[in-house]
Amino acid sequence: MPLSYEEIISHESQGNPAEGLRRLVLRGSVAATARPGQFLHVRVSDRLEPLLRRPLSIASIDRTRGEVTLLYRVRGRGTETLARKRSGERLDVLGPLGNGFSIPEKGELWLVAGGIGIFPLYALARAGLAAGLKVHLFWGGESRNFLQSAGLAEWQDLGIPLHLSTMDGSLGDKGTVMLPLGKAEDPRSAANRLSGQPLPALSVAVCGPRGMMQAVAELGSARGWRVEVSLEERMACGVGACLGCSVTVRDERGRLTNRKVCQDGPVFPGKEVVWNGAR
Amino acid sequence: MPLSYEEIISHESQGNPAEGLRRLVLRGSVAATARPGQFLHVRVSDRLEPLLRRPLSIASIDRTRGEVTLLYRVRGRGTETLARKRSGERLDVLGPLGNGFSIPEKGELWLVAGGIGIFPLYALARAGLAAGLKVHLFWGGESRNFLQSAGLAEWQDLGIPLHLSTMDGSLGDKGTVMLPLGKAEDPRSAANRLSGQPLPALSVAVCGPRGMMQAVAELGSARGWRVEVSLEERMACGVGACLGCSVTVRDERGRLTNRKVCQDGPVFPGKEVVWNGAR
Amino acid sequence: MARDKGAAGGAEIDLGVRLTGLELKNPVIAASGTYGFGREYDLYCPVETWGGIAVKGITPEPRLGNPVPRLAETPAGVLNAVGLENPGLEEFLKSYLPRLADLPTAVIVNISGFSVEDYALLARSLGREKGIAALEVNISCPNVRHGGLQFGTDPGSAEEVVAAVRRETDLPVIAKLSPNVTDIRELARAVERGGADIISLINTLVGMSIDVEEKRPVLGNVFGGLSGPAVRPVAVRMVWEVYQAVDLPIIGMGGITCWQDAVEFMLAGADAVSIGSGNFVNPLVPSEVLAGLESYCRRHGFSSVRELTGLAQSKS
Amino acid sequence: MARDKGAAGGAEIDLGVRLTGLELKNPVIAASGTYGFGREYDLYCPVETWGGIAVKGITPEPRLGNPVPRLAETPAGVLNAVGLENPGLEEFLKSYLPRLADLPTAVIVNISGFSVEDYALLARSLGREKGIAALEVNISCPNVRHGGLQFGTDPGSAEEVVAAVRRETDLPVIAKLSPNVTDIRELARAVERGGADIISLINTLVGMSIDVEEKRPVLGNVFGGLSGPAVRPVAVRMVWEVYQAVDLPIIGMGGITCWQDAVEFMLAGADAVSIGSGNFVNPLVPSEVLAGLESYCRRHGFSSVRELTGLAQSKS
Ligand SMILES: Cc1cc2nc3c(=O)[nH]c(=O)nc-3n(C[C@H](O)[C@H](O)[C@H](O)COP(=O)(O)OP(=O)(O)OC[C@H]3O[C@@H](n4cnc5c(N)ncnc54)[C@H](O)[C@@H]3O)c2cc1C
Ligand SMILES: Cc1cc2nc3c(=O)[nH]c(=O)nc-3n(C[C@H](O)[C@H](O)[C@H](O)COP(=O)(O)OP(=O)(O)OC[C@H]3O[C@@H](n4cnc5c(N)ncnc54)[C@H](O)[C@@H]3O)c2cc1C
Ligand SMILES: Cc1cc2nc3c(=O)[nH]c(=O)nc-3n(C[C@H](O)[C@H](O)[C@H](O)COP(=O)(O)O)c2cc1C
Ligand SMILES: Cc1cc2nc3c(=O)[nH]c(=O)nc-3n(C[C@H](O)[C@H](O)[C@H](O)COP(=O)(O)O)c2cc1C
Ligand code: FES
Ligand code: FES
Repeated sequence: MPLSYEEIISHESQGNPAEGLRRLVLRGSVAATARPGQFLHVRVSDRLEPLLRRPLSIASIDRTRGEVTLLYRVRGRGTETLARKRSGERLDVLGPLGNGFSIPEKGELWLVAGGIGIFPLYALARAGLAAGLKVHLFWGGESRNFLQSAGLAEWQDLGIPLHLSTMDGSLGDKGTVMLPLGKAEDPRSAANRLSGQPLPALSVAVCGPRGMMQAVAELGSARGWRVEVSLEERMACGVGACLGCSVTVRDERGRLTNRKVCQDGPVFPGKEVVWNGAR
Repeated sequence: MPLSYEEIISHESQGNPAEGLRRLVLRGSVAATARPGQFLHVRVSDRLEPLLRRPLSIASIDRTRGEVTLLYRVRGRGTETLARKRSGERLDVLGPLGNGFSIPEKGELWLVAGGIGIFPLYALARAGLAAGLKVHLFWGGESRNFLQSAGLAEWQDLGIPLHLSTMDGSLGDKGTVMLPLGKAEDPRSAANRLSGQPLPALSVAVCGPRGMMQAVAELGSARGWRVEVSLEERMACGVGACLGCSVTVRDERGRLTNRKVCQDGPVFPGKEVVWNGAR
Repeated sequence: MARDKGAAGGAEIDLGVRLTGLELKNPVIAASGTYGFGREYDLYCPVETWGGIAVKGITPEPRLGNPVPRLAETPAGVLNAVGLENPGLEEFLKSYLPRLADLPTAVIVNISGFSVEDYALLARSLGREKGIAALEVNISCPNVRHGGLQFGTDPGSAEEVVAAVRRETDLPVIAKLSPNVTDIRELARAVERGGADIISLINTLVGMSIDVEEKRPVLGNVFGGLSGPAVRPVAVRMVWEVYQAVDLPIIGMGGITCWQDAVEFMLAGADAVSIGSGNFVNPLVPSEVLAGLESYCRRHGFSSVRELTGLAQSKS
Repeated sequence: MARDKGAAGGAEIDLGVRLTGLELKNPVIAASGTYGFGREYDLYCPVETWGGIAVKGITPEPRLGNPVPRLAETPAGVLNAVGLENPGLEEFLKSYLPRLADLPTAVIVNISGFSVEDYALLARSLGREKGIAALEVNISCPNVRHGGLQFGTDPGSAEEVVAAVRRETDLPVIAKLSPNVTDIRELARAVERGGADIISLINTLVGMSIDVEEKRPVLGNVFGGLSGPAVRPVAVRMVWEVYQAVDLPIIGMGGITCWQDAVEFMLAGADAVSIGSGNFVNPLVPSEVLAGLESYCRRHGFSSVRELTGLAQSKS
């Protein structure tokens, strides 16, 4: 998609202000072609500092209104500067960029999120539901407060099974998302062991901290799930031209080779990623 | 005066938008001590580009409301960035800085302005009138349109004699401000030659392009006027610490020495300035 | 100046430039390593916009490059430590060059090596191919034979490398200088002696940044190359110095993000300019620069961009 | 790291630093040439905030400096060509030093010359005075005897100048390095041989900028020195390299505008830091940096800022 100057429809802090989360709704040409898991490369300022664009996932897509929503956490100078943009202003974005998640033809779609890794999964949940899939969400965060700030209510509105965990135990299991995930897959595998019947195909989409994505990918490959992970890497160009966002993968023939997170990703089959490739 | 975060009371384009002139009204601690001819060193952004503060003269001072007005022309990245600030925001300023114009005890006060050199003279006109002086304005600009954009109506409201010129002849004399100035000083000098009587002391405050200030200073020294000129130089610190804004002057003993526009100026006695010192 | 009076009026501005053996329809070139293999930005900027494109540096063998993070943003700048990731000569010839050769712009192949023989090999092999407009010799790589010091920081090695390339090809040879030197003029004279046709500069300044919360360097490689607007004053100064030191045409780069920056390099002495990091910020920058160059020429009464080269030198 | 667990709790953080012979109550120093003679910023920042201040470079004779414009802004940077305007040694001793000696902070006198004898003369004369905490030898001036090349770019000259100063004074000698060199480690080793007690770096990078409408250099002097955030990645890299090359304490500078920047320099290897251009932007920067340093130490469990020095080196 060509460069687009999207109109900012709304731009607000979301949830507890201490979490620093913002919701940005854009109207323009992006919505027409955006797919879940793709991202926009956003120019946060027309001054020269901060200089580079910042990649932000497309959190939800409303084709009828021509709108996409981005959800982000204010971290450093880039997102701080972006946070000052007001509705009515235009935002210079490249995108939609990247490949996005695949939406399976049938079977179950499990979404596994750590922290703000939840953001790109919402659009996928809706697409999955629209495709008639059975969708589950597994989501771990710091606290109830965080989950609520990061959009729990909207997930509840989807009416899908939510399997939650928090580090402080204030909601769901106490610990990482691997706990509820384990609980759900255990009976499933057990049933499978008992019956010997092949289970309905399970597709798992993961977004969160690297270690957590690795754990899910490894579990998934043991269980024969079709796992896709959404990787993050620092980006300059966003279109495959600078080789700044390389990730090492094992290709079909088992050889190590490089892919670009921006162009070949950000979504990769979990089994391809060489997890110790990065520090 | 310590660093101050002045509140932006209003910030608007003034006159014909094509002239790129802006009026910025600030409320805070500056007004209490500001004098005509002083300036503020304004941080236009808290990002690192543009980096340096920009010096802007105090155009008018309202002590009762605690407000000062700055008038400026959008030229480059600094003023462009400043122009985006909106009322209600705070502006980080150093100042009031510099020495300001002197206000004579008695006699006449002639103000001579070229282009946007008019801006610092308005506060001086008001101070002169308040001190009971007879004030004249000589002002040259591109065109009627420019003079009107740059605040002619407010000057007319002061009720003082205005001697105008424009390069395109659309208002006043056609040419530079030296024309109306010559016309006014001619009969004065002639009367003096005839009567042999000393004329009432004449103080002249000048602000505008360098060549024009030099011409007025040279005319003034021939005529025995007390001329003060307001110099401009690129500034970094604004407080005398970096030696970036040096101007060469001839001291009392006729020796060449350096002064700092920010700290020792921006107002200097016309006769001290070494006009060919800068390129 | 009479020129300023607008002699060229509304006439067409001649944007073409001729650098010894390298003719470009306009003086704006995509900088090596920032524009992939020419097609990545297709959706944003038609490749024919460019006077030329310099492709990512090629080495004899394929390279996976450095560990991530490979990028860090600094004030008005970018640090990169890609580490010359590239498909290697063989794969380049097989899978990349055929598509490049068809591009409607001049294709410059940037070559890198860790020994003089590496460069010679690349030149020998690429020098025979169709569809290459020039070779750009990146001498900012560590010289493994000489304790890792860059070829590009030692005049003797720089000359040797350029001479080795020169011997192997009839293509125009562009020597790309590293700014990490005490005296850039010395290096410029060295590559002139080595037989370079054209000089391009600057490559990146060596820099680093540290993640204070993690207490370790941000880049996987510790050091990286600084580019972007931050380095422009250094780059313009070096173009100015090289213009005075040698008679070769110059491709100037370092921090160009708008037409004013491009004009600045040309007035300092550049015959053409390259844009690298600026593409990351705004992929429309080449067309904006070209439009700006044209109207600048018109406004100042130049009928050809070639008139700009070195013009500020006479006014200092 | 166990340290990270917050061992120091809410305890006082020791901000004091000891650089061979130079004890500072805190590691934050005003950089020479950006802080006049110490009092200009009084209204904004009490001078006792600083661990030390380095005054404007002094030469034997008074100098009027370069023609204006002396300043140009560049992206996240400043170019200056003040040209060492200063009152000269005699006037400095008579009118400036007495007031400086009373300041409630360590006063470092920065000295500059155009020959080895200039430096020796300055050291001899200043070395006898009370109220000076250290001499900082600015070797970034052109060496008039050697065709204008900077003392600071040639290891031999750098060593000679520092040795000459060393012979004339018992004050701690700080050698201030120029970044305009191929290998900063060589220069660091040279001034160590010359007898420097402390190394400070970086001075400014040589740069220039051109006014495209006027078609001439912006600065009256054509070239200027680049400072400010733009140069920080280069400065941090050089501190890192010098830390590995020599055993002397380091004062790091170049583009510091906030506490994170100061921590970055210390983690790279600096024992103290200087702030120059940052003062122009925000005169409160020294107190903000100190407050940030303290809370950083507290958060990461350091009880003294001295623990930060070079810490990132072990993690790369
Ligand atoms: C494909 C993709 C999609 C993303 N989607 C979202 C999203 O929907 N919502 C959201 O809040 N964040 C998202 N991120 C992360 C987001 O891009 C970074 O948080 C942002 O760029 C930080 O910029 P900054 O200037 O605020 O912080 P900086 O000051 O630049 O950096 C702060 C810290 O953020 C990390 N960081 C910086 N740049 C990146 C980067 N490009 N990718 C990952 N981490 C980075 C680094 O650890 C750094 O120390 C996404 C990243 C990628 C690559
Ligand atoms: C004491 C003083 C008082 C001033 N008062 C006013 C005022 O009341 N209203 C107003 O419109 N302008 C005033 N100026 C000029 C104003 O500071 C500059 O126009 C402004 O700094 C330009 O910044 P910029 O980033 O927009 O332009 P830049 O892109 O920085 O420069 C554009 C051009 O402006 C000129 N310029 C840049 N900086 C300065 C500077 N510090 N002084 C003079 N010229 C400069 C240069 O010729 C440059 O080419 C004053 C300057 C001084 C020194
Ligand atoms: C990500 C990246 C990769 C680069 N790779 C190369 C390269 O392979 N060969 C080369 O000669 N220069 C390379 N460069 C340097 C650029 O071609 C250019 O010289 C430098 O970035 C300065 O220009 P800029 O400021 O416009 O980016 C690279 C620069 C960047 C930012
Ligand atoms: C206006 C100005 C004047 C300077 N004068 C001197 C000087 O006289 N002697 C010196 O050693 N360094 C001088 N410097 C260099 C600074 O001390 C410092 O090394 C450099 O600016 C980098 O630090 P910064 O980025 O924090 O400014 C000067 C710098 C500036 C900006
Ligand atoms: S960000 Fe440039 S290749 Fe991915
Ligand atoms: S601007 Fe620094 S001394 Fe005047």
